[in-house]
Amino acid sequence: MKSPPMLTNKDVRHAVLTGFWFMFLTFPLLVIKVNPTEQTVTWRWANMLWVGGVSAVIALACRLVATRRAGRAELLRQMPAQTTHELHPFALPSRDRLIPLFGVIALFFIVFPFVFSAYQVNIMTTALMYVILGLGLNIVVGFAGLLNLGYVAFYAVGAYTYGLLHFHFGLGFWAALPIGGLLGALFGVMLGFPVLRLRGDYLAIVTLGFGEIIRLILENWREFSQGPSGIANIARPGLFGIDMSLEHSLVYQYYLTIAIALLTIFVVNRLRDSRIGRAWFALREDDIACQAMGIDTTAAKLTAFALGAAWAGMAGVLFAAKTTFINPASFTFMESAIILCIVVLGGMGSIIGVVAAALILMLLPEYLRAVAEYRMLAFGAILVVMMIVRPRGLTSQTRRIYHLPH
Amino acid sequence: MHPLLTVSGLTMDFGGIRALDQVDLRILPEKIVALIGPNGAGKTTLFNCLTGMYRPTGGHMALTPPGLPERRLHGLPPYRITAAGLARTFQNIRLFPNMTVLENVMVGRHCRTTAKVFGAIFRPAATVREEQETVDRCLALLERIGLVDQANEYAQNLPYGAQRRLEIARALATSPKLLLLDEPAAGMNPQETVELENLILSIREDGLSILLIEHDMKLVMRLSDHIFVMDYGRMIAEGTPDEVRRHPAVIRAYLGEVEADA
Amino acid sequence: MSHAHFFLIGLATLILSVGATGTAPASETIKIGVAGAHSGDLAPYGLPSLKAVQLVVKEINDQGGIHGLPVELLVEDDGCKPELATNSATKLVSSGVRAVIGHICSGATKAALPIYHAAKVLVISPSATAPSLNQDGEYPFFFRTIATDDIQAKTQVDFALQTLKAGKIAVLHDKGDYGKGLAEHAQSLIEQSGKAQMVLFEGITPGAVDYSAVVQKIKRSEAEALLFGGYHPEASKLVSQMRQKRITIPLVSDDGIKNDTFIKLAGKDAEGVYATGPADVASNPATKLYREKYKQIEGTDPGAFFNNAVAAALALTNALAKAMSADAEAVAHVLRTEKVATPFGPITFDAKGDPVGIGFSLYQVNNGQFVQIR
Amino acid sequence: MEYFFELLFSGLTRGSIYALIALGYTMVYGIIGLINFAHGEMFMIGAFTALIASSVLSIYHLPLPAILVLAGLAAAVWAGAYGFTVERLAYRPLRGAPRLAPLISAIGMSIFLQNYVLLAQTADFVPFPSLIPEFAFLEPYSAIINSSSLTILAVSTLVMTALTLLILYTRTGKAMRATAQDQKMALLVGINVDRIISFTFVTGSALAAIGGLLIASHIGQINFAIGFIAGIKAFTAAVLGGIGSIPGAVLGSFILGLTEAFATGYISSDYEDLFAFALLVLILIFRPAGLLGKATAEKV
Repeated sequence: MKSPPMLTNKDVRHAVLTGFWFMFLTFPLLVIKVNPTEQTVTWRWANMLWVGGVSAVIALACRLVATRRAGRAELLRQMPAQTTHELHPFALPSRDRLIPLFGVIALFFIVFPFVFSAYQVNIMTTALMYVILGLGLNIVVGFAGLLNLGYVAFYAVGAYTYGLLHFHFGLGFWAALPIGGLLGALFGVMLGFPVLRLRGDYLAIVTLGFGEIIRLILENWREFSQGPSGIANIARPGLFGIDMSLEHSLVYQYYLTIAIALLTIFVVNRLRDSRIGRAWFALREDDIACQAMGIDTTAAKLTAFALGAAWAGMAGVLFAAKTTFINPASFTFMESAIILCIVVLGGMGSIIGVVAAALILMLLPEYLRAVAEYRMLAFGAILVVMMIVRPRGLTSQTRRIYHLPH
Repeated sequence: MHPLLTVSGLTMDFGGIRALDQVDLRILPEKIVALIGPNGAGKTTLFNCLTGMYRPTGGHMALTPPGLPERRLHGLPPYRITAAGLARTFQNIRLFPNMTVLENVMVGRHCRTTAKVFGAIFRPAATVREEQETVDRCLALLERIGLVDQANEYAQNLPYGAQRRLEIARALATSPKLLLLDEPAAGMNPQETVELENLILSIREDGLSILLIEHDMKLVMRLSDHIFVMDYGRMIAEGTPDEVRRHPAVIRAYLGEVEADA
Repeated sequence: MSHAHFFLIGLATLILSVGATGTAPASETIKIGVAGAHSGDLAPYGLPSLKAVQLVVKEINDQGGIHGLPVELLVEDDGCKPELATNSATKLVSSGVRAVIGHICSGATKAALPIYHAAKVLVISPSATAPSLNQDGEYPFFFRTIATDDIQAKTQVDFALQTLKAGKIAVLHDKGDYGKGLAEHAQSLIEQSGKAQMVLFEGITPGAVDYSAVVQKIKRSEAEALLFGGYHPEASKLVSQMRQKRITIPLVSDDGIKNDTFIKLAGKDAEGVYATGPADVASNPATKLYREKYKQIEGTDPGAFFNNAVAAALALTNALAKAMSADAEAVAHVLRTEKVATPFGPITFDAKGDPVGIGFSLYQVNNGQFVQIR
Repeated sequence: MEYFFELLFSGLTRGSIYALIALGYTMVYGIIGLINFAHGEMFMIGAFTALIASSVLSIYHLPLPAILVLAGLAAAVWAGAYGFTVERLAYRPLRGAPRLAPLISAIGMSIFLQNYVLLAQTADFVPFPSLIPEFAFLEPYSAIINSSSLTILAVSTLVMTALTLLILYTRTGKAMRATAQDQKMALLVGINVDRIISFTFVTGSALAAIGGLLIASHIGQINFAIGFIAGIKAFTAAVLGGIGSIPGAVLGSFILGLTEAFATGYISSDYEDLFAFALLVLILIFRPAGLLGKATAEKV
């Protein structure tokens, strides 16, 4: 065993330089504050010292971690090869070892509404809706490898389906849920057709454009969608016509969302391990080889778009029922970006990773309320750091293990 | 005997460059046929046309499996050509690196199975049976290429030679009538080459024809029933290994114009 | 124990600890929620309100609170998004607030109201102007310290027709909740009047880098006056580009631009611009007091809806004190029956919850200041 | 007819604004194939730096041209520094990572920088002084074009030409092209790839900052969110023209700007963005690699 790695003079010098660099970098924006009309300037030198100090310390800490890690890697190299497994700290263990843990988590989610306030339940319901959205987008991006930056469009389609059907025809939640899913799928195919030939980033920007187009239509076509003033008084989901207090209704919605999230997990899991799931993965991995293996890539892409969009449509119906009011402001590009972050952060194609990422990303801003005004700043920084630390996402993706006859 | 594959007048232009010029090709059932020629002769382009990756500028292609009617191939998309019975491997291995070895082969069964979204979600008895059959067949194929123990490994973690074999297994999973191999022995050591040779011979035993592009001349001469030679996008010679070896055009193409001028 | 267990347990801990942050210990304070956009691109309209409420509450607490109980503010950011607003509302309700000042946007307010209503929490919005919020009397505990769109639009249209005598009017809006609502009311009023022709009705895109195309369109429409529904950033860009193109027709806009930021942004182009706003408040002692305080702390003039939020905070705290109870019905009764001194002068509320005493007047920018002209 | 020309110039102004930002997008994409979502923030940071610099300088009563030049310099230097730092912190550690990881990192960076400026400066809109002097010779045409539009138009043309020349004829340009084609090969032939990528980020950010100064001066106000909105449009323009292509970015920007102007002028500004995105979708359907992008047949 070697002695623990020490910081050298060089590291310290590097840290000091980093500190100075950030002092320079943040000088105009953090130190000077001007009032252009009154021509006054405020100098906030204290900020500069803070920035310099903090960035130097962070730089030093990063160096320390790096040296440590280098040391550990060296140590591992000297050990027998089989321990390399340890290099993937989040690699999932086999299923039977996870069962007790899943039991604990299940219990947690079941008793949650009885332990925590209505607000906590509400937040958790929102987070679970993002689990559904994340898993839906995971079909498109994670499984089939089709980068979609306009996923929120299908979410909007679902929400407005319920909103409008309720408004005009008084249709209930349960009738709207499948219709929302179907319409979502239909729009998925509508988007899918023109973009079949596009690859990678071109696909990304066209889907982004599609998302914006849907939002703009909702915003401007007043006769159809009531424009920015939105649709109000949408009914919450019913339960055999029982009259519920708001509190009970929220709890009911919570369990309902859990049920739909579980259904989503079940379906997405089955899809992944099916003939179609394999075709999507093949498409993602290598579309040329995929074609050569006799897979109709057009059909595979359209199915992915349709199924992914169907979940978004259903999540949209849930959303409309939950907020009871919808307007186009809820369906901006940022929303698509957040859902995409969930998929990538979770590890493309990994179901458990996406579930975990959705919960973390949605609960994180709530958690960060302690630092109130800094929370979006922290959110951005955390996204960057997470990607640097785990560029492949929280979990390495897991493919189905088949039992071999031996 | 009616040929399995008939190609006539196949032409492929890229912009102003003619990569294939009136190529004719006939492959009989249960034969190993080699396609040789200097680099840039158009061999891989021909493969890409045959499998539908490129859309040929002109010409005809047809597949006639024994006892079945003729099937026109030109103008079909790649997946339909594969479904018709043509499977291929790639010169620069194109496996699905983040899928397991077994799944790679299972993808090959796609065009011979039918489960749809409904089947995937609800798993009716028919789908379960189909899946089981797929797994069994694919494991058998892996057994054959000696990779059954690595079935649950990720394809990207396999050594090079095993990746080449896996590509062949994946192509075989599509139940082809004709297998196209693009430089299957490239980068293999002598031991691996011998194994490959046995594999190819055993595939012919199963009643398939094989068309291979290969630069290892010894291997080609040993294996092939028939050889086609290409140069500058044209078919310059064909015949048995012996005939081709002595063909003046082949000698000229391989040794260059220098000797011809001298 | 494997790393995976660590990971999943860490996740569970995270969730649990999030749960824990919400349950604050009970203490002897009067809790009032403040909800609105405090981040994102609508923050400029939410933050001044928050500051206003904080100023008022600080003063009350300095004087010993309400009947000896200090007022505690619970601040919730809804980003003007309906879905976040419902979360904020549930959070405020479950932390036991007596009343809420907010939300800022009509859409967010609309989404949050059912939740407050179910919990019988009284709501006073300083800036939600959509008439539809309280039209059917569904929410007896909803109040606002701002006049509704229809009243404001009427003031604008009357002015354009009677004072400006415009025969052709162009109406623009910023496609937002507030601006478009206002513009639509103006549209129907112009059509009803039959005195003028509406030559243009369009939405401009907020944040766009250039408005010269729509400015050319205004010019071509030969409008004699332009009504704009929206906020100061778009209004200032619009008026600057109009003046650059030598279009001199009067611009009549709304409360969303009647603030100092508009004048700063538009500079000399702001001169002569009309805007509707609550009847003159500049001389009112309450206005002066709080604006001065704000300026001392922030160094700048307060932004949009500041006075409205001060009024909301004053009205609410006054009612809480006089009702001798935090019961929503008792507080609502006081709000409806007793006048309270605010930056707008003494106000009270009608049965629907709209303010009585906050009417709209017309202002014009004159030498870098909004001056009441009517 | 006059109306047509008015709209034409309006479209050209918008187009040249988009072009100044789109050039940076296309440069970065051309080199490392990354949609740099934080690029719009460089534009915003540049504008804020210019505002701060010009305000400080105007206290010392410097003449307007001197302020313009110095503020422009400060904006370019600091935005360049931000570009450099962002690449080092958020993108360089992710080279070789799965394709989407840098994209998420970029989105995170964009959120971070916006909120950083919001907290460090203000959430509200701030007036931006008109630093571009009024040209007397434009007075007769003031209904059609003004000096800031003309300046933006001229600068974007100039920058495009300079960049094209840089890439075609200089050593750095050659190294950039080599890096774009194949990073490993470029490294093998002795190109300092890290330095080339840093150079690209610094140049792109500095350009965006100059754009920020000019555009802010044109519209007269800024806040922390302007980069994001303009960035999305500029990115759309870059893709429209064929991302990675310098003339493509400019062409795409002008097409987008003109489409928006004419859609507003002849139809309705309600739908200007709708037309812009619909045009994008249409063009990409018929030319999947954009107008000037090379449709590379994938090698099998």
